[in-house]
Order: sequence, then structure tokens, then C-alpha cells
Amino acid sequence: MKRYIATRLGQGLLVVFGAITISFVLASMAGNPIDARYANISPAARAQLLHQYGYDKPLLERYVSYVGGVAHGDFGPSIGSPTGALTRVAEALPYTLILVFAAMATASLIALASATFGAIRRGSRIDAWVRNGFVALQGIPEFFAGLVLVLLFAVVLGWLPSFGATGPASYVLPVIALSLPLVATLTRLLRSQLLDVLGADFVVALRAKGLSERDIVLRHGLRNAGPPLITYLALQLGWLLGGTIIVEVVFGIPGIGSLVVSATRARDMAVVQAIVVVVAVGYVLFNLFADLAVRAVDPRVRSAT
Amino acid sequence: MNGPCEGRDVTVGTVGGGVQLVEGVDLAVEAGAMLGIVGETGAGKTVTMRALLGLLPPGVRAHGELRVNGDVVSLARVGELRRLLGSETSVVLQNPVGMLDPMVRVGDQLVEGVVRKGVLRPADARARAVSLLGQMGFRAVEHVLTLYPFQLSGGMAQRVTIAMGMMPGPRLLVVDEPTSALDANVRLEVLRLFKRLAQEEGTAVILVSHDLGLVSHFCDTIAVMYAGRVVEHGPTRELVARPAHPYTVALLDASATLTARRRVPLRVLPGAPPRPGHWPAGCVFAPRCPHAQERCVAERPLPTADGSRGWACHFPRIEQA
Amino acid sequence: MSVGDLVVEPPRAGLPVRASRLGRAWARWSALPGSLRLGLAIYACALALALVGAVALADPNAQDLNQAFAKPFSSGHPLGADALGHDVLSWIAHSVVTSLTIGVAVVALSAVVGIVVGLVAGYAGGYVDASLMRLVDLQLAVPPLLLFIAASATVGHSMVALILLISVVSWVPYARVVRTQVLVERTRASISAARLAGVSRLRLLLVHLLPPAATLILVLGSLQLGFVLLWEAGLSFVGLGIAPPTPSLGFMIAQGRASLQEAWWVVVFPGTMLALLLLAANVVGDGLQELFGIDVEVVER
Amino acid sequence: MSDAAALAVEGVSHAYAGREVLRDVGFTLEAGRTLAVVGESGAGKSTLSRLVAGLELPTSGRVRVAGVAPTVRYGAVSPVQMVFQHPTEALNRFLSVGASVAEGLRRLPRRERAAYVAALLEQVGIDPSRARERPKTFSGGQLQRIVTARALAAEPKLLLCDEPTSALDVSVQAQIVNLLLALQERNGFACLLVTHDLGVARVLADDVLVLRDGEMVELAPADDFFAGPSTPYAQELLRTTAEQMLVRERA
Repeated sequence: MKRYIATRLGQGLLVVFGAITISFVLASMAGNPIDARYANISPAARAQLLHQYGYDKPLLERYVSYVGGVAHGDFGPSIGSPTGALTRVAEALPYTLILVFAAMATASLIALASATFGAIRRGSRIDAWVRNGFVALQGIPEFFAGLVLVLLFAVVLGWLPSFGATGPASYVLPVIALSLPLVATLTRLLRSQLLDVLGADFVVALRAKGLSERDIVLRHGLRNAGPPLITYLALQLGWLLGGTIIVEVVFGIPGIGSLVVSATRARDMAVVQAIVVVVAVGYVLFNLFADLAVRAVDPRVRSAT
Repeated sequence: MNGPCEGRDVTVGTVGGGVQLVEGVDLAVEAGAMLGIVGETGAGKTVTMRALLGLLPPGVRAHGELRVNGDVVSLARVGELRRLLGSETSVVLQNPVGMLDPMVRVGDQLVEGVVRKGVLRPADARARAVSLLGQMGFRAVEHVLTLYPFQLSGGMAQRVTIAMGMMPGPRLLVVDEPTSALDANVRLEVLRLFKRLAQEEGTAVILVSHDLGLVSHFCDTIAVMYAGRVVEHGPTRELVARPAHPYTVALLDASATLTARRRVPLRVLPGAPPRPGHWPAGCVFAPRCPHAQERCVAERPLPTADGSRGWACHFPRIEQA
Repeated sequence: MSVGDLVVEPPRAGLPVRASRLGRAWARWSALPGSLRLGLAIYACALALALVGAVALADPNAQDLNQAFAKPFSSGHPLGADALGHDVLSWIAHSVVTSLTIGVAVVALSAVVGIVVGLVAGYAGGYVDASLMRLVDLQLAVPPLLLFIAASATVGHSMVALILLISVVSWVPYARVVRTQVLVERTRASISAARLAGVSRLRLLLVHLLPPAATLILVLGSLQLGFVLLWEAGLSFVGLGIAPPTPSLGFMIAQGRASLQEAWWVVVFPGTMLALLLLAANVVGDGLQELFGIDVEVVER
Repeated sequence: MSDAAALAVEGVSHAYAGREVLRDVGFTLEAGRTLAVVGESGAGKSTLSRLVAGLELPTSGRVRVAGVAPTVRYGAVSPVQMVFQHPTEALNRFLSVGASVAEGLRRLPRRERAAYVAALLEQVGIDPSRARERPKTFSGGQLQRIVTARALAAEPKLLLCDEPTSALDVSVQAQIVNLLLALQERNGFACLLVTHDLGVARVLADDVLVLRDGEMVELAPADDFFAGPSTPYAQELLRTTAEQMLVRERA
């Protein structure tokens, strides 16, 4: 068990290291932020700034010292901001986490209910109707959904705020916008996973024991569909939640999505780098938790390692 | 005393009547006895059994009757059949390991059906599970109950699934292609244990198999199916010794046995069994039959009874009494 | 490979013997899954709109400040105009060309790269395969949109740059799917037989290992087209993707956001167009899965 | 070379991940003869067949087919050809059956190839006009015939039959058994038959090799073996088999 976690952490470290390298390469290819920010300064002042931020050293040396810094939690200074890059990310992170977890929870609950219902009543007219509706939902981009929601509930009806993160109410619309396509994707995944399980031999045996479809789906289907689904979702988390960035921009939530866009525009690459690395770390941790969760419920995995 | 369990005039086809899968099959098996159903791919063995149990896939419908323990149920009423399933009727499917939910302990799976169904109370169900596993030859029964399916060998899984089929104390138990993946010695032991158990409990057993040899050793009676029909049935010994239907004869001839001679070709039946939807008019076996005559092609033979035996052939290979 | 070739068996028996060529084509079309037909119909309409836009509509970049915020159905602006008097319909029609060009180019490029890498990794195994899997890990750990945004400072905003950038991420799923399929296929007896028959290495890969993955690749491509359209629009929306004079849906939606209260149509019409294109990608992917009887989500796992 | 046995297995042992699955197996097989390898699952039958086919190299010992080590090389037809348990698995489902049979004939010019394929299909009882059809339009028995035709195309020194009948219907099993008998009669290849079906072994085999847990338990002429094996394990195997096999009192 301990060895297993160690191996997984080792793989995770490799991924994080890769993210550090990629973000470093991208940042150095973008040129130095001094030139991007200060167009009309004297050569002397430019040289002084370059030296101050360490941009006058060779690339490899900068890379080594960057990796060394990251290992100590130092992602370098943020250009034009008194705090370090990591601090800025840390300030933004809670907003994003609230948004992401609220959307995940909402979407999961709805998906669980609708997929289970669909699997029990599979082939029925309601099932087909719900399924087609979800296909349409899946095709709605988050920012368009967000703007339509703003138009309806903020502009026309005036019920909810459309911009900023001022209180719980200001999260309602962003969470809905982020959840809509997520609900569709999760429902489809869970439903196809359930149907996969329900096609297995042992399900015929369950029917042969005289169990009802409802019993079969609830007592056996979900239990079997769970582990592969958790694994899959954890792996695809980044892809599923990419829309968070856009939703934050649309609704003016000061999370890391808004931060990465503004930092990129300002060529504040230290912040962009920090965000890429922090996201990768989050991904690795989440996958580790998902793995442990699967081990907890699946006896086969438990005994295999 | 229980009467025989019977399937009468079992007819199965796709909804809308596109393709017939089984036509007019009659089967009967006494309490405590074992009936073997043999036939090749597409003969309709499994479909017939599923029709009796109410386990046909969607899009397929059955007619006919099931008689069990004094009840007479129309095969068209799947709800009724499903009500009986897991109490009066029960089944052991092929592929024993795949038949168990991989995420649930063996003990819970044994008990689940009868408890949910209200056949037994939890404590009684557990006691019965313990006793059945014991009768199926397990020693450390309590330990087996706590195992997960992946921890069982093929032979163990087969014994567990048989115990699972016997849990409700069914009047009729269908066993589909049992033990086909097991080694000879394991298979022999499992089937012996099972046969004794079924006899003790007075369960009528239908054993579905493509293995004529296996069936001839374990079953009291045999029904031979071909292209959705029973072409011949009768007591095992008589049927094997004096087959009446040319298909039965061919099947017996084609079997490679230990008494065959080295490098002497087997007597083969040309061609392959017809697929459902491609049954010939007249006698379904006529196109492959070495003795077919004009009448066979034109006219479908009706089942003929002769004491405990019966066949569907215009020109049976034995003298009629 | 056109979609028509993929119809498994044309329903010969059900047709009148002397059915016209057109009649037969119609029968084939009708036999396709409904979702596939819907998706293809949407694509057809979008392409028709793009064609009309190129031939008959005003230059999308033509400004007419007198016409700023012209309402829908006003003369000359069927879908209204934006703050600078750009015609919304013309902008949409030209944006469809931009979106689909990027989408198709990315899908084609990444499919070719992914197939080659997947075949090699799945067959060679060992070191090559292990490297690919680490790449897959990494690609999953950094959300694509985040990567594109981070890279946009480096690569600029041209269409070619965007195509290459998105392709850098997009080939990986193909490699993964092909690799998995090759690993499954390799254990089949047919591969042992082909080896004993002495086929060449190339023939083994292309004739014996690749075809089973073909349907998966097709489904993956159609689903991925949706992702690419979404990413492109998203990038342009935050101002880090396609920028004028090249028209794009994301850009117009972003422009319309500020004037949502006065001129809803500047957001709603291009947004609807985008949603329709994404819907088409999803239902075509769905329909192909139904047609081939496969499930990419399950297979890809 | 001409004196060498069609198949010689000499002191072969094989291990997977340190676990020995075959231990010191050795025998020879002459052209035109058939050796049946029987045993329970896990006895090492399929490992032995992979080694003989050259799909794997033994950990120790040697395998020689007509005096040469069977190695599988790209672009070189192997002297060992196989008939597999599941014919649907054994054919490329995207190629026509004719093309599959022709895979081992790439040395021939295209025109001769087609004629040869037709002749082979004819030989195994498949209508040559169906050569352009895909496997899915054939029955299991027909596919097994096609697989056999493909194996013959390469003019093998050794035909390796891995449970060739166990996935087939009884009446079709007999057809394949007879086909193998007739083909061997005509083409004179040596045949290694791996099976758990002693009935099939009774008809096809000249000699019987019994494997148990990777070791040779008995190697005997078939007639002697079926009259009464010499080792207790083989006796037990034969007895349990007999108790589930059809017994007919012959008229």
C-alpha cells in the first residue's frame, strides 16, 4: 500500500516536472516581460531591470534556478505587482475552487439521478427524450450559456448579479453555466457505463435470481459502474473543466482563469507559469485521491497491488 | 408428490413474426430427474430455456405453457414467469465466473435473491447457503462466503453458481452448458455432487449441452433439438442404443469417442445446421438427411410417440412397436 | 473515406428493383441513424451559409457607423449590426469558414500524427510506448485551453499558428486510441497467423493492425472537431485567438458582451451558430458510434 | 537436412517471470505423422505450441523444425503453420478470405496467386467463387476450413493444430477431423495436435504426449495409450474422460 502510493507520487512528480518544463519553455519563448511592459526605457534602465529579474543569464542556468525556486515554492516575482507569482495564484485559487466544486457537485447529483433513471427505464420514450436533450446541452459552449443567463436573469429579470464575486448569489449563474455541459457529459458517461455493466453476464444471473431492474441498477449497476467512472473522470478533469477559465472571464470572478488571461495579456509569465504548475499539481493530487477511492470500493484492485 | 415440470408447445419468434427461433417444443421432466437437451448452434436449446424462465431478450416473444408445481403459466406472460423465477424455477448459466457480480462477496450473492424475493428470511437464507455449499463439496464454507468471485477458481465458481441456483429450492432448475470450460476431472466431480443434491431435493433438472457424451452419462432422458424443434426424445439408454431420427444417428456417428479407430475417418454429416430464418420447408433435416425422400421435402413430419419415446420423422431408423 | 462508403450493407432487398440512383441514395441516407443525419444536415446548412456569405453578402469587415446597432430584420442587415456597424449575418457566414477551416485542419493533422505514433507505440511497446504514456499523462494534466492561453503569448494570433498550437495537444487522443486497439488486436490469433505467413512489417501494421481502429478514429475525429471549434471560439472570446480582420464567432460574441443590454443580437446569433456547429459535431460523433456499434468513452478508458 | 525430423524438441524448459511452465520436454515427430499433446488446463500445452511455432524462444533447450530453429521473420514464410481454436479470431475480419489465404503466397506472381488460392479453397471444400467475401459471411466450420487452407498455402513442414475442433459443433467437428486426416494423407506434413479432447486425439494421433504441470508424464504410441496408459496420472485422465464420453454398444 505504501509502496503503491509512493509509485503514484513518483509518477505524479514526473507530470509536475513536465508541466514546469513546458511552462518554462513557453515563457522563455514569449520573450522577456521587460520589453513587453516597458517599451520606452533607456538601455541602461532595461539592462538594470533584466539583471534584477535575472533575464540576463543563459537559458539553461535560468531553467535550473527556476526549478530550484519552484521546489522551494518560489515561482519568481510577478511583474508589476508587489507580491510574488505564487501569492497571486494563491489569492485567486479559492474563487476557482468554489466555482469548480459547486459545479461538479451540482452536475454530479443531476447526472447521477438522470443516468440512473435512464438506465432503469432504458429504451422508454422519456429516456430517449432526456438523452437527446442532453446531447443538445453538451453542444452549448459555457460562455454562450453564461451570456444568455446574464441576459435573462441579470439584464431582463434583474434577479441576480452578472459580474464579480460579491457573495453567494454571484456564484449562481457561473455555476449554472459551468454545470450545463458538464451535466450532459457526466450523464452520458454514467449512462453508457451503466449500460455496459448491465450487458454483463452476471446481470442475467441477477435477473434469474428474480431481482427487479431497479434492484439490479441500484444495488449492482452503480457499484460496478463507479470505479471506472471515477478513474475516467479524474483523468479527464482538466478537459472537462477547461471552460472554467472562460466562465470566470464572463462573470468577472477573480479566480485563476481570469488571472491567467490577464497575466498573459500583460506578459506576466511568472504568474502564467505558476498557474500551469499549480493546476498540474491539483490534477495529480485529485487523481491520487480518485485512485485511493477506487481501491476502497473495488476488491479486485485492492488485492492486485 | 410433485408432478412433472413441463414446457408445452413452446414457440419463440421475433416480435412481428420476422424470424422463428423455436417451434412447438414439448418437454417434460419428473421431480428429481434430469433431462438433457442436446443440439448444435442455433438449434434453439438456450432460447427454449429462456422462454420457460421469462428471460428472453427484448424483441423476442414466446407462446406456449410452463407447468410447474401445479401452476400453469402462459409463456407470453413474462411478468408471471419472472415472479416464479427465483422461487419455483431457477437457472445456472454458462460461464460461472462471469455469472457472479465481481464487486460483491459470494455469501451476499447467494442470499440476495431469495431474501429480496421473500422466499427465505435472512437468517434462514444464510443457513441454507452454508448447507448447500457444504453439499457442493466445500469444506471451509464460512470462509468461502466471505470471498469475492475473482478469488474463486473455475471449479469453485461453478459449484457456487450451482448452489446459487438451488438456493430457493426450485421445482425446476435449468442448467445451461455447465462446466464446459472445466477440466474433465473437476467437471465430473461437480456434476456428481450436483446430481446427488438435485435428487435429494427432488428438483427437476434440465441440462442444456452440446456435449452428447456428458448428457448420456448424467441424464435420465434426452431431447435432441435441431432447427428449433425436438426431433427425438426418450430415455437415455434406449435413445443412444437405438436412435430413431437420422439426425440423432448422425450426431452419434459423428462423435469422436475413445472407441474410435486411429486414422479411420468419422462418419460425417455434410453441411451445417440451418440458421434461424433459413429453415427449409418440409422436414427441417431433409437437406442434410442421407435417407430423405420426396415426402420429407414436401411435408413436415409431426411428432410421433411410442411409449416413453418420440420422434419427428417420416422414416425413423427403428422398427415401430 | 466518405460517409456513404461506411454504410455497412445497403438495404438491397427492401428496394424496388428499378429504383433510380437518386432513390437508392435516398434510401441509404434514410437508413443512417437520425442523429448522424441531423448533424450532417447542420454541416450542410452551415456550408451553404458560408457559400452565400462569400458570394452574396457584404464584406464582414465593412463598417458603417450609421448602421451601428441596427436591429435584426432591418434593411440590409437581416440579423442586425454590431457597435461598429458590421453586418452580423455576413460576419457569421465568414466566421463559419474560419471555424471549420481550423477544425478540419487540426483534426486531419492530429489524426495523421496520432495514428502513426499510436501504431508505433502499440506495436513496438517498451521504451517508445512508455514515453508516449508519460506524454499522455502530461497532456491530461494541463487543460488544453490553459495551455493555449499560456502559449498564445508565444505563437501569435494567425490561423496557421492556432492550427499548429491546437494540433500539438490534439494528436494525443488518436495515439491513445490506436495504441489501445493495437494492443488488443496484437493478441488475436490472426496476428500470429500473419506473422507465420511472413508478411512485411509495414503490411502487418497497415493491413492487420490499423483497420480495426478505423471506425474509432472516425468517431474520435468527429467528436474532436467539436472540441476544436469550442477552443477556437473560447480563445478568440478572451482575445487570445483569432483577431480581426479574420472574422470569428468568439470575437463577435466578446464584442457584443459589452452592449448586451442594448443589442442582444450581437451575442445571441453568433452564439447560436456556434452552438449549432458544436451540436452537429456531437451528434455526428454519436450517430457514427450508433452506426458502428461502438462506444468511444468506454473504449478510450 | 533431409534426415532431420520434421519436429525435434530437445530438453525444452520455459519460464514466464521466473515461474517455470515447461520443464525438460523432449520428443521428435516425423513427417506424415501426428502427435497429440493432451493435458489439463495449465499443463503447458499452449506454451509448448507457441515455442514450436517460434512465436517465443524457450528459456533453455532447443526446438528444430526440419533441422532449423523456427523463427518468425518479417517477409519470410514460416515452415510451421497453425490452425487455431477460434477461426473467427484467426482471420483478419477486414480482408477477404481469399486475401487471407494469399498472405503466405506473396512469393508467387499475382495471377498464379489467385489460381492457387482457388485450388486451395477447393481442396478444403470451400466454393472458390466466394474468395472475395469477408469472414463474417461464413459459418464457424467454413472459417476453420479457410484457416486450414491458409496454413496449407505456405506448404508447411509442420502443421500445428491448437484445439482445432473444440469451438465447433459436433457434426462440424467430424468434418474438420476428416479434413485434417485427408490433407495429411495427401500433403505429408507432420502434425502437432494440441487438444483436451481425447476423442479427437484418438482419431487423429499416431502418438500421444501427456503433459502435467509443465512436465512430460507419458509419451506413447496412440494405440498403446488408449489400450491402457502406463502412468497412474494418465490412467486417471483416461478414466475420468471415459466417464463423460459417449459409449455406444455397437450393433
